[in-house]
Amino acid sequence: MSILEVNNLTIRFYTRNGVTTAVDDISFSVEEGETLAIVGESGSGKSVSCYSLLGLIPQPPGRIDGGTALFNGKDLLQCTDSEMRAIRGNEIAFIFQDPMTSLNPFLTIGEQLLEPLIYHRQYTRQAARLRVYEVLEEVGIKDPIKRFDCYPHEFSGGMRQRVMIAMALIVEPKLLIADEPTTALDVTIQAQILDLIKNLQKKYAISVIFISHDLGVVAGIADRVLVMYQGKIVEQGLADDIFHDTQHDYTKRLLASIPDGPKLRPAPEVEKPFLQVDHLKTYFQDSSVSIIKRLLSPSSANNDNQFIKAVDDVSINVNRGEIVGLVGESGSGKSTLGRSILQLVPVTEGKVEFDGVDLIGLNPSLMKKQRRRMQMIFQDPYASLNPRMTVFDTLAEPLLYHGLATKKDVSEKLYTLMDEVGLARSHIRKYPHEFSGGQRQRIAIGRAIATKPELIIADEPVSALDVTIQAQILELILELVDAHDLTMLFISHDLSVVRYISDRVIVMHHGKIVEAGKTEPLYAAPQHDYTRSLLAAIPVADPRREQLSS
Amino acid sequence: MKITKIVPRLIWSALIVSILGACGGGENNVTIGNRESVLHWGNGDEPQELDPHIITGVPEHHLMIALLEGLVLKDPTTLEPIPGVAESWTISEDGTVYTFKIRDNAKWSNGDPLTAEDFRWSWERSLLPALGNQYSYMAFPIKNAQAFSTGELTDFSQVGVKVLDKLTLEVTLNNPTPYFLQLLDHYSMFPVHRATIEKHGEPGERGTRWTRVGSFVGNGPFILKQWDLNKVLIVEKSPTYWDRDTVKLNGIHFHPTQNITTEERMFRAGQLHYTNVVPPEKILNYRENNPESLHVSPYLGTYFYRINTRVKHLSDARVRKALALSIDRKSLVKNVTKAGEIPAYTFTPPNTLGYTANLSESFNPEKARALLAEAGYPGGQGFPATEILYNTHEGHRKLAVAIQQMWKKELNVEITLLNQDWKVYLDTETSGNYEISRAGWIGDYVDPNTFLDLWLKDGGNNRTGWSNEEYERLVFQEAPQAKTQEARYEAFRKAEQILLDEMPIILVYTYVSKHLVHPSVKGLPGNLMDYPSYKNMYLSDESQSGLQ
Amino acid sequence: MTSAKEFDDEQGVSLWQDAWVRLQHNRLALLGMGVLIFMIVIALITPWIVPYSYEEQDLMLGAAPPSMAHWLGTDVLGRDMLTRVMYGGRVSLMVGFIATGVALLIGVVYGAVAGYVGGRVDAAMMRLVDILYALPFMIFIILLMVLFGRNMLLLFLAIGAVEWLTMARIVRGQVLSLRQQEFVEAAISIGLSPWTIIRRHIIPNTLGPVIVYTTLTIPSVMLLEAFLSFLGLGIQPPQSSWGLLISYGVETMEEYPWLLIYPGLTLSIALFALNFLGDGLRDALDPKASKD
Amino acid sequence: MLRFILSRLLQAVPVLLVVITVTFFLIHSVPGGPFSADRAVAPAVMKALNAQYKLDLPVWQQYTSYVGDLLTGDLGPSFKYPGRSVNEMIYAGLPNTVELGFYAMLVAVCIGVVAGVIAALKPNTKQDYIPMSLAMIGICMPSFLLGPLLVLVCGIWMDWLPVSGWGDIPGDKILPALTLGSAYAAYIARLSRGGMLEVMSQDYIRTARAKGLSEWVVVLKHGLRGGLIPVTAFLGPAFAGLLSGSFVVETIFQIPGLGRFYVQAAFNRDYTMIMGTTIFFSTAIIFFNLFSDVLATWLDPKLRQQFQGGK
Repeated sequence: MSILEVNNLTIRFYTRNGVTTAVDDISFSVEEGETLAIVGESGSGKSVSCYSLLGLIPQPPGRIDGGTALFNGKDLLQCTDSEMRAIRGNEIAFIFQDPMTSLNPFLTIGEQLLEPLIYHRQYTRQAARLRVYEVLEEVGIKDPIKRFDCYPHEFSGGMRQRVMIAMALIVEPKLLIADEPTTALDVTIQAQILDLIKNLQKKYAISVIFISHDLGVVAGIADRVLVMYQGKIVEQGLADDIFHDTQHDYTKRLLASIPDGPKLRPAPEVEKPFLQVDHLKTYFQDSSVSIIKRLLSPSSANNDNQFIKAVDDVSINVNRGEIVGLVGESGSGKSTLGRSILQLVPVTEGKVEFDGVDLIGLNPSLMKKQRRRMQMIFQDPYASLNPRMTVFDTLAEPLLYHGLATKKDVSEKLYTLMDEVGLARSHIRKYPHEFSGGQRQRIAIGRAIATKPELIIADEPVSALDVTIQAQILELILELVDAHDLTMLFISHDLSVVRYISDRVIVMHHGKIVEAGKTEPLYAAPQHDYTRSLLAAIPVADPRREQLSS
Repeated sequence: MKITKIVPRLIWSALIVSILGACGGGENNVTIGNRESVLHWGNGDEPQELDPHIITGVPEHHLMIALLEGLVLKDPTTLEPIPGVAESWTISEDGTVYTFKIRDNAKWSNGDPLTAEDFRWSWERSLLPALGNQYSYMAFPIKNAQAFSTGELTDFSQVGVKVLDKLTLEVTLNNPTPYFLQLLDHYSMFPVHRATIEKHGEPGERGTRWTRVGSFVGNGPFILKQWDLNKVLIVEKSPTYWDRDTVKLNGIHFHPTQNITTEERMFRAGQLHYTNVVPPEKILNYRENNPESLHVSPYLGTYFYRINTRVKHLSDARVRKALALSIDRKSLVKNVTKAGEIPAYTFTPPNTLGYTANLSESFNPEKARALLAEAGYPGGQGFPATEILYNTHEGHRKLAVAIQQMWKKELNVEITLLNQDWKVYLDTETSGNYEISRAGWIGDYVDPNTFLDLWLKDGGNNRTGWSNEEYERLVFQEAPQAKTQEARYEAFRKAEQILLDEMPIILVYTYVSKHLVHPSVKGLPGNLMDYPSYKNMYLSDESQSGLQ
Repeated sequence: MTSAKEFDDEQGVSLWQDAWVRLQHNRLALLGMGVLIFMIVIALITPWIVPYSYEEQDLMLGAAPPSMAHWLGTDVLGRDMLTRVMYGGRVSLMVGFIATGVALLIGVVYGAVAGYVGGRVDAAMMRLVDILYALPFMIFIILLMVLFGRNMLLLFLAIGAVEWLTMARIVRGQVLSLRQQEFVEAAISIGLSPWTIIRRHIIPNTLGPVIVYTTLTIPSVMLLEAFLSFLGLGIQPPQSSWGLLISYGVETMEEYPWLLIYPGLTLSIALFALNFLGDGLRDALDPKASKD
Repeated sequence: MLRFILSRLLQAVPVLLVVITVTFFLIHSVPGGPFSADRAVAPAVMKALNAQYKLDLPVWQQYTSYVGDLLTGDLGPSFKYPGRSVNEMIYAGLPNTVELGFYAMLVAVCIGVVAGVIAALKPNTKQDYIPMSLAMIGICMPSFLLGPLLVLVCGIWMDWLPVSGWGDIPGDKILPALTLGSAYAAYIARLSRGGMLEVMSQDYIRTARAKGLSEWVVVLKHGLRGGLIPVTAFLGPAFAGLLSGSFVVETIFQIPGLGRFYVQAAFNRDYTMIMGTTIFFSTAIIFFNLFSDVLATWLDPKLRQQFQGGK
C-alpha cells in the first residue's frame, strides 16, 4: 500500500517579471519501506515538489495550482495550518543539503533535538533528554552526554549531518524526505552517511524520498528512480531498469556526462619546470588556543600546538603545458596551497618560483607584472563575481587595467572572449545574479584568461555545478588549455573529475603530500592507504556494482 | 542559571516596575505645603554656594536673607531701613559716624550670642583680598575699606569700624552716604560665625566646607536642613532667631527651576507656590484667565543698548539721537516683551526714592530722519552696516529683531545681528570691538547713585568709551558733598541731563519683576528691589490645590 | 598602462542607469522622490513667489491664526509663517544634504580604508574615531564660532565633524565582511591596486546600509543645525530654518499651535519622503534584492 | 575574550590622555574666563580669584598640575560652585544620567525590536510600512519638541504622570525615558528589521519550520537571536549618544543629571567641571563601544568560543 500518492501536482511562481512553472502536472507514489530517488538538475523542480507537500515554499510568490497529495488517505494540500504542523516533523521528516547552515548556530544541538519531542510528543525535558542520548548514539555520535551541550560549529560537516538525521528520526516518522543530504560532504564521509541512512531505513521500515543530482549516489541507495527535467517527470522505474535499460535520451545524456575513465588527450611528456614550490609552509594563528596557554608557553616561533598548519612543508613542481590535479578532502590544505602560490595568503616559510622568479617578498610593481601571467578560478560562482558589476565591467577591467585593450577596441576584444567561453553576446549588459551557475563560471573563466596568463589555478571550479553543466565546463577548460598553451593546477575533492582532466595527480592530507604521480598508474595502483580509501569511496553510477560493494 | 536566561528577565522586571509606578500623581506640593505651612519656592539657577562673602546672583540672595540677617533690614513694601540685628542706631551731624546698638536677645543658630565683634570680624573677612569677594565694593564707603581690600592697607584696625562695647559698633565713613544703611542689607555685609569658619579652614580660603548641612551656623529666621544638588534646598524655622514669634512659615523648599517653561508647568501642576520668572508668551493668558496669580511690579533696573562711541559713524551724538528717536518703545513693550515693562526715557528709573530725572524725547521718526541727514546720511545713504551684539537669550533675540526692523523701516539703515554665547559676549563687550550691544543694569540699592556712578571715564561698567568731566564732577564731587537730599538730587538731575543729551546709551525699557504666585501665598507685597521677606510670609490654607 | 580613471565612468554610468530603471517599479519611492523634488523646486524659486518678505513685521498683528492674508498664520512678531517655512526649507534642505554629503564622503572613505587595510592601521584609525567621539562638542562649537566668526561653511564643518564618525564605523563593519568575499580575492589576483579595489569593488557594495544610514542622518543633521543656530553658530535671525521654527514654536505650543504644527508637519513630510526614497534606492542598487 | 578586553582597555589609556590634553588646551583657547561677569570685577579681586585657582600660572603648568591631581583621582574644585568639588558633583549627577540612559535604551530597544520584527515578517507590505513609520516618528520629533508635548498631554491635560523630578514621585521616570529613547527607536527598528530579514532567509529557519514548530517559536526562539546581532553592535555608540544627548531632557524634566552640568560648565567656562564631565563621558563612550563589541561577539557562540579558547 502506498504511503504517499501525488497526482498531477502543478506549482507556479508569480513574480514581478513573469510567471514560471516550477512543477508541471507530475504524479508519483511512494510505497511503505521503499526508497524512491528523485534525480534531476537544479531548476528541474525536484525539491520544490517535495517542499510544497509540506507548505515549506514561500506562498506569496509560489502557488499550488493543482493536484492532490494523499498521505495515509489525507490530502496534504488541503490541510489547515495546525493539521499541517501536526504532520510536519512528526510523521514526515526532512534532512537538508548543507549541514553547515541547516542547524541554528545560536542554540546547542541538544536544545534543537529536544524540540520535536517536546512540541509533538509532549515529553518532559528529562525524558526527552534521555531519548536524545539514545538517538545520538544510534547515528554514531560518541559520548552524547558531553556533546549535548555543544554548539553546531564545534562539529565537522559529517557529524552535523548525523545530528540532522537524528533530529529527523527522533520521532520515528513514517516518511523521510532527504534533499541532497551528502552533496556538501567529502566522498569518504558521504559513503558513511549513505550506509547510516540505509541501515536506519531497514531498522525502522521508513519510506524515504531521496533527492539528488548525483547518479552515482542514487545508484547505491534507491529502489525506484524518478528522473525530472524542467518540472516534468521524463522517466520512472526500478533502479536497475533506469541505469541499464534507459529509455529517455535526457537520462542517457545524464549518464554519459558523468566523468569516467582516463584523460582522452594526455599532454606531451615534457620536463620543462615552470612552477617550483619547495618547503612551503603556511601557518594560521590558532585563535581557539586559549590565551593563557599561549601566554605561558615559551614564545618559540613555530612551536607545535600554537598554529594550524594548513600547508606543512610542501614541495611540488609543475611543468609548462601540463594540468596537475591536486586532490584532498576539505581541510587538507589544497586551496590554501593554491592561494599561497598566488600570494593571496601570507606565506610563513619556503619559496615559490614562477618561471624563474621567486614571488615571495616581491615588491608590488614587479608583483603586478607577474600577476598578469597567473590567474585563478574560484569555486563558488555566486561569490566570485562582484554582484554590482555587469559582465562588461567584470571582463573589461583586467583588459583595460593591464593595457591589453583601449576604450575603443575593448568591446571588440570582449566579444571574442565571450565567444571563446561560450557566452551569448547579448548578455554583455547583464548582472551576475541574472545568470545560472554554469554561465557564471564561464564569466569567471573569461575573466581569468582575459590577461592571456600562462598559469591558471582552478580551485574546485566545477564542484558547485550540475553534472551536465560540469561536463561542458570541463570540456571548455580542456579546449582553452590547448588553445592558449596554459599550465593549470586543478584543485578538487572529486576524484573522477580529477582523473578525467589531469596529467599528473598530487594527493594531500592534513597539509602534507601523501602521494604524487601520473594519473592512470596512481588510480590503478594507489600506494598510500589514504589514497586507496579515497578511491574506494567513489560512488559508481551502476546499481549492480554498488549493491555488491556495500 | 545560564546568563542568556537572566538578562531578558532583568529587562522585563525593570520595565514592569517602572510601569507599575505610573499610577497617578498623588497629592501635589501646594496642597501639602498649605497644610503644613511649607512654602515651595522656584528659585531659578542652582545656588553656587552659601558663603555670603563669595556668592553673586539673585538665587543665592534669596537663600542668604533666609539663613542670615544684617544689622539693618528693608521694609517689605517701602524698602525703608528697619531694625535688623541692630535694635537702633544714631548718626552724627556730619553724617559720617554711625553707632549701632545690637539686640541682647540676638543669637546664632547654635545658641552663641551675637556681638559687635562678630560684625567687625565678618566685615574684615569680607574685605580680605585673598577671598576675591566680587561685592566687596559695598563696604567702600567705610573709611579705608577700599585700601584694605586692595591690600595697600593690612591693619584692619585703621578701617573705620570700632567695637565700643559688647553690643555697640561704631562705623566711620569717608564722607556722608545717605544710602549707607541700605548697603547693610546686602549679603556681603552679613555676619558669619567665626568659630565655624576657622574650624573648616582659613578665613580667606574659598570653598571650605563650613556651609555644608550640619556645620552651617547662621543668625537668620531659618536654618539649613537639606541640600540635594540640582534637586531641592530645604530650610526650617529657626528656634533661636530673636524675632521667631513673627515667623509663620515652618519651612521653605527652594527648587532650582532653571528652565522657565518647565517652571511654569510645575506651577500649573501645583508643584510650586512661587515662580522665579514668567514665560513672556504666557503672560497674556494669565492676565485673562487667572490674573490673581500674576504678580508684575516695577523693578529697579533699566534695559538699554550700549553704543561704542569710539566707532567713527557712532561717535556723532546726532546719529545716536536719531537711532534713539526712531524706536517706538510703546509698541515694543506692548507687542514684543508683553510683560508690562515701562518704556524708559531716563536711565535711573522714575521716582527712585523720590528722584526723577527730566525725560528724554519719545518716538519721533521725522526728527530722527532729520538728525540723520544733518549728520551726513540723508535717507540712510552711506550709513555703514551696523551690528547689534546680544547674548543667546530668547528675549534679547526678539527685541533685537524688532528694533532692527524699526531702524530699517524708519531710517533705511542696514542692521545686522550677532548672537554670541554669554562669556564670549562679555569678552567682546569689555574688549570694545562691538558697535551696538544689548545691556541691562540693576541697582544695588534704592538711590540714583547706583545708576549714575557707572559712567566714570574707563569705569569697569562704562565700556562705551564716552566720558564727560562736568558729568564726573557733578556725580563724584558735588553730589556727595551736597548738604541736603534735595541739593544732591539736583546735582544728579543735572548730570543725568548731560548723559541723556550725549546719549551714549539708547534707553529701551524699565524692568518689571514678574512672578506667578499661588493665591494661598500671603505677606508678599511686590517692591522695587523684588526683595521677598520670608519672615512676614504665610500660607492661608485654602482648599484650592493646583489650578488648571 | 592606461590610468584606471579612463574606464571608471563606463562602469559608473551603467550602475546608476540600471538602478533608475529598477527604482521605477517602487511606487512609494517615486512618491518620495516626487515630494522631495517639489520641495527643492519650491525652495529654489522661493524669493520670486513668496507673498511677504521673511523679515517684514507687523507688530500690531502679532501671532495671528491662519487667515486668507496669511495662509499659515503669523509668528509672535507678525511675520508671515508661509514665507518663513519656505525660506526655512532653503536652509534646512541645503544643510541637510550638503552636511550629510560631507559626512558621507569622509565617513565612507575613512571606513573603507580602515576596514580594508585592517590590522594595526585599522585599530589606530578606530581609536582616532573614539577620541573624536569623546571630545566635548559644545566647546568645539563655541571655539569655531569665536575663531572664525560665523558663516554657513562653518556650520557644515561642525556638523560634518560629528556625523562622519558613526558612518565610518558602519562602513568599516561592512567592509570587514566584504573583505573575505572571493570577488575581492579575484580582484587582488588580477593585480589591481588596493585603492582601485576599494573604489571599484568595496565601496559600491557598501551602498545599501550607507544609504539607509544617510536617510537617518539627514533629519538629525537638520535638527542639529537648529541647535547650532540657536547657539549663534549657524544662521542669524531674522533668517530661519525648519529646526529653528520648531524650537520657537515649542515655547508657544499651547497659545499659538500653528507656529509649531506647520514647520513640524513640513519637516516630517520631508523626512518620510526621504526614507521611502532611501529604502527604494537601497533595493534598486542591490540587484539581487529586487529580483523577486 | 580576556585578551580582547585587555588590549582594548590598554588602547583606551592613550585615547583618554589625548582627549584630556586636547580638551584642556581647547578650553583655554576659548575667550571669556570663568570669572568674567556682567558687573565688571575689580582687578584686585580678579587677581585674587585667579591665584586661588592657579589660573595665573602659564597654561602648560596648569596642565601638569591638573594631570597630577587627576592621577590621585581629584578632579579639582568647581569654579562656578566654589563649595563643591567636581568629584562630588559628578557622583551626585552620574547615577541619575546613567539610570535615565538605561531606561531610555530600554524604551528604544522595546519599541525598536518589536517594530523591526513585525516589519520583517512581511516585508514591503502594509505590515512593514506602518511599524517602520511609527518608529520614524522618534526621528522627526526631536526631544526638545517631544518632551514638552508629552508633558502637556500626559502631565497637565490628563494628569496621569508627574511633570518633573526624578525618583521622588513614582512614575516620574517614564516621560523622560520615553522622550530620550524614542529617537533611537527608529535606528533600532531599522537595524532589527534588516537583521531579521537576513536571518529569516537562512536554512536553519527552514529546518525549524520543517520540525513543525509554531511560527511564533520559529521567529522568536530561532530567528530573534541571530537577527539582533546588528542591534547589539549599535547599542554601544547609541548609549554613549544617550548620555551626551540627555542634557535637553534633563532640563525639560528637572532631572539632577550630569548632562546639565556638562553644558552649564561649557557656558560658565568652569574649566575643571568641563574636564571632569568630558573625562567621564569619554570613559563612558569607550566603555560602551567596548561593551557592544564584546556583547556582539559573545552572542555568537562561534565567536565566543573562539575567544574563550578551545573547550
